[in-house]
Amino acid sequence: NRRAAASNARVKASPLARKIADEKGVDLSTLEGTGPGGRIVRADVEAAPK
Amino acid sequence: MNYDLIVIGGGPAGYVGAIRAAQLGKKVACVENDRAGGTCLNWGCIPTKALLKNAELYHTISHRADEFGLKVEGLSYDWSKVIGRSRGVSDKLNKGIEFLFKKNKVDYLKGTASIPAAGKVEVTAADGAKTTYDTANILIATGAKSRDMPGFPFNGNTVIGSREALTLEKQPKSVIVIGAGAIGIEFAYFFNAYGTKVTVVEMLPDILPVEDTEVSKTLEKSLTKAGIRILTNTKVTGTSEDGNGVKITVEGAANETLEADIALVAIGVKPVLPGGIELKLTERGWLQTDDTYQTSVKGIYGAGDIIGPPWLAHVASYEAVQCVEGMFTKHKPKKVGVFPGCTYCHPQVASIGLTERAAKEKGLKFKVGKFPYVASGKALAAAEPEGFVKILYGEPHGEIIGAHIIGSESTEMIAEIGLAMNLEATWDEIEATIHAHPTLSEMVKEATEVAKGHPIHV
Amino acid sequence: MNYDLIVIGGGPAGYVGAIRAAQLGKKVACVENDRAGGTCLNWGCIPTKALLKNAELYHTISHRADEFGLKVEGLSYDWSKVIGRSRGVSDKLNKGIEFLFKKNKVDYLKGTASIPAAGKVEVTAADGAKTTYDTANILIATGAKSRDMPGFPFNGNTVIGSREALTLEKQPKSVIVIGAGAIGIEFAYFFNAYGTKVTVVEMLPDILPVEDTEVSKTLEKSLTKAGIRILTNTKVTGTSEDGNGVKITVEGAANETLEADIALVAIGVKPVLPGGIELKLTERGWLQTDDTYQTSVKGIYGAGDIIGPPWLAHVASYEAVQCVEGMFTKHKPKKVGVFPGCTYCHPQVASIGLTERAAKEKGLKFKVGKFPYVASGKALAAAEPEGFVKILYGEPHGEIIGAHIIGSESTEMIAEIGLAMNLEATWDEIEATIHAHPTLSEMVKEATEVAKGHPIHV
Ligand SMILES: Cc1cc2nc3c(=O)[nH]c(=O)nc-3n(C[C@H](O)[C@H](O)[C@H](O)COP(=O)(O)OP(=O)(O)OC[C@H]3O[C@@H](n4cnc5c(N)ncnc54)[C@H](O)[C@@H]3O)c2cc1C
Ligand SMILES: Cc1cc2nc3c(=O)[nH]c(=O)nc-3n(C[C@H](O)[C@H](O)[C@H](O)COP(=O)(O)OP(=O)(O)OC[C@H]3O[C@@H](n4cnc5c(N)ncnc54)[C@H](O)[C@@H]3O)c2cc1C
Repeated sequence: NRRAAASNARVKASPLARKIADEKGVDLSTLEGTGPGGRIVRADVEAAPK
Repeated sequence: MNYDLIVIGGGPAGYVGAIRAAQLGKKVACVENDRAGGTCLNWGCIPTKALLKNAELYHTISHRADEFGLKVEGLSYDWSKVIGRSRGVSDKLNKGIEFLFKKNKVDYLKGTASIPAAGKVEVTAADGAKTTYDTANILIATGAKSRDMPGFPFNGNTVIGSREALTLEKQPKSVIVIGAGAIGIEFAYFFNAYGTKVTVVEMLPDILPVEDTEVSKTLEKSLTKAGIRILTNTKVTGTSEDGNGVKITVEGAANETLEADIALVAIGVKPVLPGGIELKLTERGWLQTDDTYQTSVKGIYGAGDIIGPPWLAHVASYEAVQCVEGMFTKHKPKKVGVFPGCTYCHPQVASIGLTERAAKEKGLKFKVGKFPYVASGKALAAAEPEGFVKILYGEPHGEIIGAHIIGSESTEMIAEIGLAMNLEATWDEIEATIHAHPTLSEMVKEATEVAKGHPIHV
Repeated sequence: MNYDLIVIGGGPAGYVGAIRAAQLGKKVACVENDRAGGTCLNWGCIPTKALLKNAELYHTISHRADEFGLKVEGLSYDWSKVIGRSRGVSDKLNKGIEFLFKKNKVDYLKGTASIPAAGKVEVTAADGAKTTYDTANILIATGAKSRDMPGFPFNGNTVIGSREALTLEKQPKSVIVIGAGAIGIEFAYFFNAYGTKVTVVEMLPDILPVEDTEVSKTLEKSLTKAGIRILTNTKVTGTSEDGNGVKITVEGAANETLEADIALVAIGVKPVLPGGIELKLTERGWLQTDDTYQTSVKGIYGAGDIIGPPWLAHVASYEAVQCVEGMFTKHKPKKVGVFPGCTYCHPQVASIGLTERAAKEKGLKFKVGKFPYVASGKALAAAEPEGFVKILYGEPHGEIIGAHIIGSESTEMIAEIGLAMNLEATWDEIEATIHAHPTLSEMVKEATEVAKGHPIHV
């Protein structure tokens, strides 16, 4: 998961989305954000394929 | 004339939607049969806030001068100037909207619109002249108006709605406010501050029933102390009026017949639909719209009060912008998610998200952070020790699930929480943000530290 | 007695640091030789805001009553009550801090501390008794005090600093304020509101020199209109006092000798260091600290005003918490990044981040969004049409690089921007956030839309 964490540092995501992504081991850079300005929000992480 | 969009109604849904569409390069008209700015600007949000500002100032001078080291002799007020300032503010903003229409090249059509068919809007001018316009899209933003009580119709005189309450030529000696929502409470505060005898009757257990119970209770205590008689859990079982005043029989907390010069009925709103084509309505009569704000007929959209609750100006404007951007750009319209709600009596009430009650009902796990104004340096310096900030933080991540503030300037403080919720900030970020000292907003941080278990100032 | 931490100074750095350390389970004492709460609570932030609230109210009644439909026949004030309320607020909060010390089990040691050596603090009580304590860590939070002018020493009477200005027994007929920073301007507003003849002398081209130039100019116009004589670009070249008043010779915008009852010198602050061990200082005499707030001696730390600019209470508290958490936990202390600054005259001034001037000097590419209070419904309703919101958005991403607000309640509105900057929000998120209507905070969104090129309301 360190790789996911490393690439997560550079994507635009909400603090909550980050916390949940870290827990679930989701790589944020693989997601498309639906928040304002393309920001990744909680719903995007929760909808992410495991 | 061929338009890309005709908007029916010039309120915060209508004028905002029309201007945004024009900014997107579209040919737009906005039809209004009363005053540009709609209810909000002419008969709602704005003129009430002007009256409330006057009332708060008058209350401070009449009741608290000594506290500030002031001695005031011969204090009086001119009712017509109080009303006059409020009307002046609305007039100025109303002119402003007409200017904005011109600036953005929105055709402002004065008259009453109906929709003979999709793609057509018929406008009847004041003199009865009818003109029909062709248009690719129609946005219905016709809003709502005060709901009357069955068997107790508005008469513009002794039985009135909020609109009439804004322009009373003479101050009533006594008022019975039926319904303790934001509008009822704001008027109760206003009249009481000027010495009108005010009784508020509310069917539900709490005033401002949509708010967090603790907020409602705190406000009730404060308004009661200020002299307002508040009857919650109380039903109106009889009404009558005789040209000079009203009699209202109530059952519940009190069982009696109340008498007053005026009954202000503030029990809710009902839809104002344009005539013409039939559109699908919700059970309660509001315009039914889909995810793109489209009604049951293609090319006809709805936004604002007319599409149902919550009936708030900022929600109306948001919906209109989303709808119009969806119409003319690739933007996928968003429905209203989290939104603030405010009541501008004193102490002010502002909230966003879930109440504690609702969060419990949903079975959410959360921590509550509550911080009292009396522990805030700014609140004491400003002589505003009344109220509290209460924030609900979800566990385990610490996202905000609701916030409830009662007290001075809470309506401004809620903005930070609104942004926080939109950004899905957690308690860590709120705590890490340096808040200016001394401000009331520091209490947002303090309440957060209470929730996290390490408050500094309580 | 063996402590984990002794904090020297009980101001917003000291008491907050002490309490946070105690919450981390440490054995902590806080030494204070004046009053718990420090400058901020007793002689700074808080009592000034109480005076300013009184002043604003008095100004509203004395100058604007008619606008609100009010008639006041005899208005007078009791100076001792004005001062008295301010002192009362400080007293109450001061007691509050002593209570918080008890609650959090911080030993409150009254006396003057010095540091004979690392690990030792000697406290000299009022009666001269000396006690020495052993401690693993020391946090110096001794703050700052008003700087006097060379050759023009404070005499507690005709030549005074802010501390004396807070408790003047008699209202001066005339005051010359030297220095137009936040403190000078706040007192100028206060005295002028009560009819004291006020002249402000500032060496630099603008009052509130750290603020955005446009803000300074707007405030200067407003204060001048309110009756304050403001001399910018003006140097003091001669000073004298004769027991009854002062004479100040100035050169620049005006070349003359000003006379007044009192000179209020508000040209800055100087460090207050505890005696004992020698610690490395900065060029200007402030305590030098590293990234963990440690001084040149291991185990001795510094936070708050004593470690240099910006001299602000919220910055002081932040530093102390960071320092203490770094001392006792794995937390890596953060230095102060972005922080708000406020001035509580009327209209209020609040800002955060870079001024337009500074952003240009840095060669940044940015868009400016400016929105005037006069176009805000809430501002008009509240009879507060003066001021503007100005936000600088970096290009191409739209992050906030600075925000500058002048006008009613700007000090509360800045909280939202502070959070936005902390969360690195961009203009998209600010615009997408539903702001309550009618509020002043809506102007944050409106200014954002101006920056993006599609404002609705201007
Ligand atoms: C006393 C009061 C206080 C309020 N305070 C607040 C507050 O503080 N904050 C808040 O958020 N909300 C407040 N509201 C609610 C707010 O006013 C509404 O939510 C808002 O005005 C809804 O906007 P809208 O554009 O949907 O409708 P409206 O503002 O009602 O505008 C609809 C417009 O359409 C016009 N119209 C209707 N039918 C036709 C037709 N057929 N042809 C042409 N024109 C037509 C009407 O004349 C009207 O001007 C308050 C309401 C009231 C009554
Ligand atoms: C008139 C005025 C208005 C201000 N308004 C604002 C404002 O609105 N907002 C804002 O953010 N800032 C404001 N400030 C600045 C603010 O007061 C300071 O930034 C803040 O107090 C710094 O906190 P501190 O804990 O570092 O120092 P201080 O608050 O100065 O506390 C230091 C304490 O240490 C004590 N002490 C010193 N030496 C010793 C010793 N050897 N032994 C024991 N005790 C000792 C002192 O008595 C003092 O109580 C204002 C300042 C003034 C003067």
